[in-house]
Amino acid sequence: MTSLPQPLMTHLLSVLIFLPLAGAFLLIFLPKENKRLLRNTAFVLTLADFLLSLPVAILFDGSTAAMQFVEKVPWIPQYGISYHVGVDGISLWLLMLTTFLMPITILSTYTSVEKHVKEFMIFMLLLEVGMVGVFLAVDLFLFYIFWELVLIPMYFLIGVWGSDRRIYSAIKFFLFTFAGSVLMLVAIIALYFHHYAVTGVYSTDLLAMAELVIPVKLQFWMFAAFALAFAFKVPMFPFHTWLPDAHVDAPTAGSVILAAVLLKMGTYGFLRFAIPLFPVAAVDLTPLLATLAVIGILYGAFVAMVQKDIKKLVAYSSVAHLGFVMLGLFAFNVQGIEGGILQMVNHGISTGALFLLVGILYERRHTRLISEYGGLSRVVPLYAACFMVITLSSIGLPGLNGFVGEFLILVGAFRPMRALTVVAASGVIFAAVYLLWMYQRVMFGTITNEKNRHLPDMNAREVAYMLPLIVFVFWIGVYPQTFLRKMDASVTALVARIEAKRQAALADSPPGETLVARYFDVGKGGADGTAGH
Amino acid sequence: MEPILFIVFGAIAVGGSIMVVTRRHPLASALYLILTLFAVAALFVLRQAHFLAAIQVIVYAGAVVVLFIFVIMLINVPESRLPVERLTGVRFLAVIVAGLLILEGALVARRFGLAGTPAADSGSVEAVGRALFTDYLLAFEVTSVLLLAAVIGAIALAKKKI
Amino acid sequence: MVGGILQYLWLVPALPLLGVIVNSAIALFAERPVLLRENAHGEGGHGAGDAHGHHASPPYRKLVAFLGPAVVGASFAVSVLAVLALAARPAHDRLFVQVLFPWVQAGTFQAPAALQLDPLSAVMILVVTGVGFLIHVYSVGYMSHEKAFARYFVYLNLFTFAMLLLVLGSNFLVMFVGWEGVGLCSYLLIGYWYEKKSAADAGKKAFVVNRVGDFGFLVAIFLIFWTFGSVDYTEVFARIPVLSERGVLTTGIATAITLLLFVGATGKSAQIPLYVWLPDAMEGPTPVSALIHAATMVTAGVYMVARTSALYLLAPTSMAVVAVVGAATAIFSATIGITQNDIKRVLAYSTVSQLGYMFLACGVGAFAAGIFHLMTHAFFKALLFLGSGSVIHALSGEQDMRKMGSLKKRLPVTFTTMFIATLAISGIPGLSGFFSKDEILWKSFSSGHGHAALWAVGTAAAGITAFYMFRLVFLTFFGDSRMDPDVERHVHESPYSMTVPLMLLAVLSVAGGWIGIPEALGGHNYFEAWLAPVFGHGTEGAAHGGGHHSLALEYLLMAGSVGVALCGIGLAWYLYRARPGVPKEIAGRVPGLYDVVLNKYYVDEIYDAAIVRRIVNGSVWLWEAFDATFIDGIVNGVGALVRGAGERARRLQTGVVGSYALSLLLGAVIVVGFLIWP
Amino acid sequence: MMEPSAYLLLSGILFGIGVTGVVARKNALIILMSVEIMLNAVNVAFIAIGSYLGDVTGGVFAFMVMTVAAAEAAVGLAILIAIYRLKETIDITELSVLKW
Repeated sequence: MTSLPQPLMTHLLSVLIFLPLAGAFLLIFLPKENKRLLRNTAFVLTLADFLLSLPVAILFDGSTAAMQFVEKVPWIPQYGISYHVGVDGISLWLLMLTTFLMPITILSTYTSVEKHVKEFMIFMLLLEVGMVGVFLAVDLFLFYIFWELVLIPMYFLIGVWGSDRRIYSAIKFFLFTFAGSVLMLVAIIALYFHHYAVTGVYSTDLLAMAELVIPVKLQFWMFAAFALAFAFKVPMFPFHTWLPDAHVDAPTAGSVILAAVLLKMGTYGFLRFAIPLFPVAAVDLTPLLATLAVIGILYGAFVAMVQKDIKKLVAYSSVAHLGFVMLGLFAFNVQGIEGGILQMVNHGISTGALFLLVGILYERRHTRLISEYGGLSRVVPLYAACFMVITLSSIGLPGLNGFVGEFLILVGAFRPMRALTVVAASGVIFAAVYLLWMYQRVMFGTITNEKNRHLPDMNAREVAYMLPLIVFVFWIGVYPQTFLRKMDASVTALVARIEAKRQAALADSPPGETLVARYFDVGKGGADGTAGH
Repeated sequence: MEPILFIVFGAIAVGGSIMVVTRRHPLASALYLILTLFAVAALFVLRQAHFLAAIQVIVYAGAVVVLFIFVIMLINVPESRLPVERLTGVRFLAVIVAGLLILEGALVARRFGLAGTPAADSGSVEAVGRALFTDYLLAFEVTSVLLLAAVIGAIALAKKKI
Repeated sequence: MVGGILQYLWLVPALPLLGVIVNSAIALFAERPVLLRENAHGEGGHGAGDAHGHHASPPYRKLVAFLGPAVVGASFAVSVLAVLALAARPAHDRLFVQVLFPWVQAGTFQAPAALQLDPLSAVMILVVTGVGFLIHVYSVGYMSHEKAFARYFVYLNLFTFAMLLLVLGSNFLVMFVGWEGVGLCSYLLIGYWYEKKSAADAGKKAFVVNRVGDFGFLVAIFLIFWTFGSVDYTEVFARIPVLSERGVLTTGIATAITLLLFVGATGKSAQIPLYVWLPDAMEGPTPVSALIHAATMVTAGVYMVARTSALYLLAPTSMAVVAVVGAATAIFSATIGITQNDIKRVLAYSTVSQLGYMFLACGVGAFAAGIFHLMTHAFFKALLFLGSGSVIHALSGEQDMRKMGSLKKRLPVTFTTMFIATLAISGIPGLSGFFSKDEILWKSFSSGHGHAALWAVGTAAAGITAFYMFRLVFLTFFGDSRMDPDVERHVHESPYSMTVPLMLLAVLSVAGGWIGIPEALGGHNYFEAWLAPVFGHGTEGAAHGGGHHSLALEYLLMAGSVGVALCGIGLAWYLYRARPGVPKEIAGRVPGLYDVVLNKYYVDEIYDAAIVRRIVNGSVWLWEAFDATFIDGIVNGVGALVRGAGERARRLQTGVVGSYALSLLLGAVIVVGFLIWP
Repeated sequence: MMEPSAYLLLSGILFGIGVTGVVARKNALIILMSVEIMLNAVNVAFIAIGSYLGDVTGGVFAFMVMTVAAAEAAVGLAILIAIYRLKETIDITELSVLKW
């Protein structure tokens, strides 16, 4: 593997990001009518991107916490903005998840997307550029650009190829995420000027920011802005209503990518930017955010239980799963964070697979209502088996991938937040309830609806794109070492850095200082505004 | 001597302009406008701005008001179709506000008592000419361009069919 | 050579796994096309029950029929050799740990996939593989005309694999994997005939209630990890003395851990309050009930309590809780057993009651007695279930005892084997049931944690057990035939593949008890000695309890329990043999009580109303009221607000030129006013 | 000698009258004339201040104002003629196509 041609090796990450862009450009020139050619080209491109990302995973050195495959080129020097990309333990597996899922999703659209195939494929490729970029960007400015870039193709994917209320959902999706990210932009700019104020050098580079000492009061507001932006995206409890609408009205491929990767940008954002840059505020706000996460877990589970539409059910289950991930991240110990990262990948695989399966049903019966189905297990046994494996992985059955992630999160979160974790652990029960109840109403029982009697079972293509997912479900479940070992160094370094920076920042403030006093100058007489810098 | 002349011409100017504003027929207003302009020119003379007084009379009163009258004749709106103007609510409000503005003008005037010495030749031809062609040359040229634009604009607008 | 076999310990769980893989391959590639063809020409319509059409069994079924049981048999053989190898070692170092690969590792948390063989797990793997093998053989006959034959054996092998993982795991996490694995298999097997809505519901109910228990177990694992810093048994138990001195491990934490573990145990072993799923689990095929809901899975809870006996001994309160819950469940489910008419439901409640006994034993510190009863119970309860299976098989699906009778002559082998098992369960001296149950009753009286009341409840429950077991036998085998004519014509003794396991189990039910005859009756309790190293530490209260109680008292109590059993049998004989009319009379005289007991004290209905309905309605409210109206209301509200503001702002642009001039003027006046104001 | 503030007062009054004309009248012609009055008021102020400060810029500015006034009047009247030809009226209240 190391014998890759030298130029490719040094610019591997940039190739990963911009190959789909080149592909999209290439697609423009292909004839519109020849759908097969368009689909195959898109598939080949995304497959190539995946194959190119394999060396990144294989050659990734798990022992150091530093960024690897780094490329840093000054982009807008006068403002200190540089094109700085790199991958480390935290972003490695999310990158692999993205490149892994893209070919599968494209393969799943061979029969489901018939109109405007060219535009569809172009938007999918643009989506991949954005996603890969977000996970690899180390420069805040670059990160923000990719963060916003992802919105546009997704908006069109939902808006054009969606079903019934697609315009409303597309706009709602766009506005929700955009509103959050605008706040984040303000925080980035504030950070940018604060960096200048402290070091006299303009820079938006994350590594430079990491060493920055930010006064506690300022940290609070910046963290709040970042957290809000990512909370919209995760989505955390109060800001989640866009997710079910977006999922229900998105085409299968769209909702697979939306669930599997786009949601992880939120949690990844927390882990990469919000927590390391503002550790004091992050730790102080943990009770609030952890409670919201746990509410999200239970709320997602309860509401999923009463859904009539499978996709909405899976959407609410994503809210629950990501509630777990957030809980893991805010445990601030190695188990919790590694569990969180692993759960991000697991959720990507199991929920992505769930949506693909629902897509298969939708292609055959053009309805997502549970009441329309029943007794499918007899008609489509192979499909039922796949559905069972994925449902169990989503429930978190030990031996499959969901369990490892969830267990590590709960173990990690147990020490700092004992009561919250117990409540979160009860979410495990409800996960089983709503998923099995749905599985039973769809698969078991006798065939009530005549249209279900002669549904064709999964064809070769469908098996082709479901199999890799099932292989990973078992691989992560039985031998998660391959994944956990690559994260160790980065996560331990992150935890240590958070603790160190937090101690340093709190060195001056009197012990036992209440949060309010620390952040809102209550009783300190200090007249300066909280956001003054 | 000067205060008396100032009051006389001031009164003429104010009276003239009130008449301009209140007359129903535009031609009457135009004539009163000429009267006001002459009064103002007199005031200029009082302040030794002879060049400007001359310009006022020739350009302003001579050309602009004549243009007005010319247009009034052109449009020749018959007596009956002149808009009937009654002092409705909005207009009354407008007059009040204008009065308020006058009051403010007075306040400003009273407050900024300038103690400057009256220099004799500030408005003479020679002084204005020198200033115009040295410090304000650019402004002078720009106004010429402005006038050119105005000419073209007026022709383009008023022409029947191009 | 004998010692070397231990290295192949991993074969014990691996063999069933191999079976799962091969059988599922067969199921997917051989059985699916057959099923699909049948669906295609609509032949698949008839019920999935014990359809009688004997298809010409295609070749793949013979392979599966051989492979399924063979794999478990081989695993049994390896287990026997491994146990012998273990026995060859001196008593104190009978512990063999085999680490396979590092499974979950994050920071300080280490949980390798590792197996551990010690006397306790030795007993368990022998029971699981032994009884499991017999039930696999039995299933070949019982399920012969089922269409989804391969799928059944995939699940059964998967269950055996998960159960072996549970008992062989060397840390709590591997045990948890097995724990949930068996939960999954019971869900799959109960819902095997998924076309029956009741079966699918029962499966789901079983999985969810188990999951509630697993929640408790999970939290216990967290607590264990953060107190002991590891989840490995040996490490955890080794650190108990050190940590308790340093005050890290207070009785409070020990109680919390043990109670949470017990929550897990009640979920899995169907104790109050989480027993509701077991009676419904009878929807599954009978061999499944025998294997899972009698012999192996339900005993996982007892095994777990026994495994963590060291922790329980630190927390007397939780020991008391275990004992009380055990006794209460024993008596409570025994009373329900009296009125049930479905043969399998009676056995289900009997299982719940017997499990109550095992927990009673553990609760009073007699862990060895508990495991002993677990073993003997596995034998005779599996036999009872398989016997009832062959009865149902003979009556082509009829399960209601009121439509049976006079089967003594027609099903001789089934009758004799079931009769032996009934004698054993009723605690008739000489048979295995007597020794194990009596040991428990004695220890519940004499041991340090024991109490006379517990003994009394236990003995009463024993009496009731004897009563309903003999009621079952009399109703099924004796008296005149109450069968429907066409069913009666088909009654036939089950094929050898079913009766041979019955006979073997009968032998085990009788002989099983002989290895644990207490000193009081002149025997040497090999079983207790075998388990001593595992429970060696501090079972001062239970092991040699007889010391400060006179031998005479032990005989007295023994006589008492046998007497009570005989009364039960006599009462059953009187009511159901001598005067069959009397039971209806009694039921008639006290209808209220009868109905309540018949309907299982309406526990299911109460759970449903109190918990399930409330959660569902709450979630509907959460979704419609909160999500759709509240949050979306805000979101759409913001949109509406912006549009409204735009609407009003539009009016400012009046279009009348005059108003523009006026607003201009107003602006000027305000600005000038502002300037001259200060 | 007259106080400059007197001139400023006069200028203010003239300006006020001009504004009233613009705002209160419906006849477009009268409005244009009122605008002229306002411009004259400004000129008075310029000249007065200019002469008192002995600064010729007052004069220059007045001169500029006049040219602008001339241009403005010309264009204004041209527009008025165009409107008149189109709408047969010079009453600004009827020129309200934009009215909502």
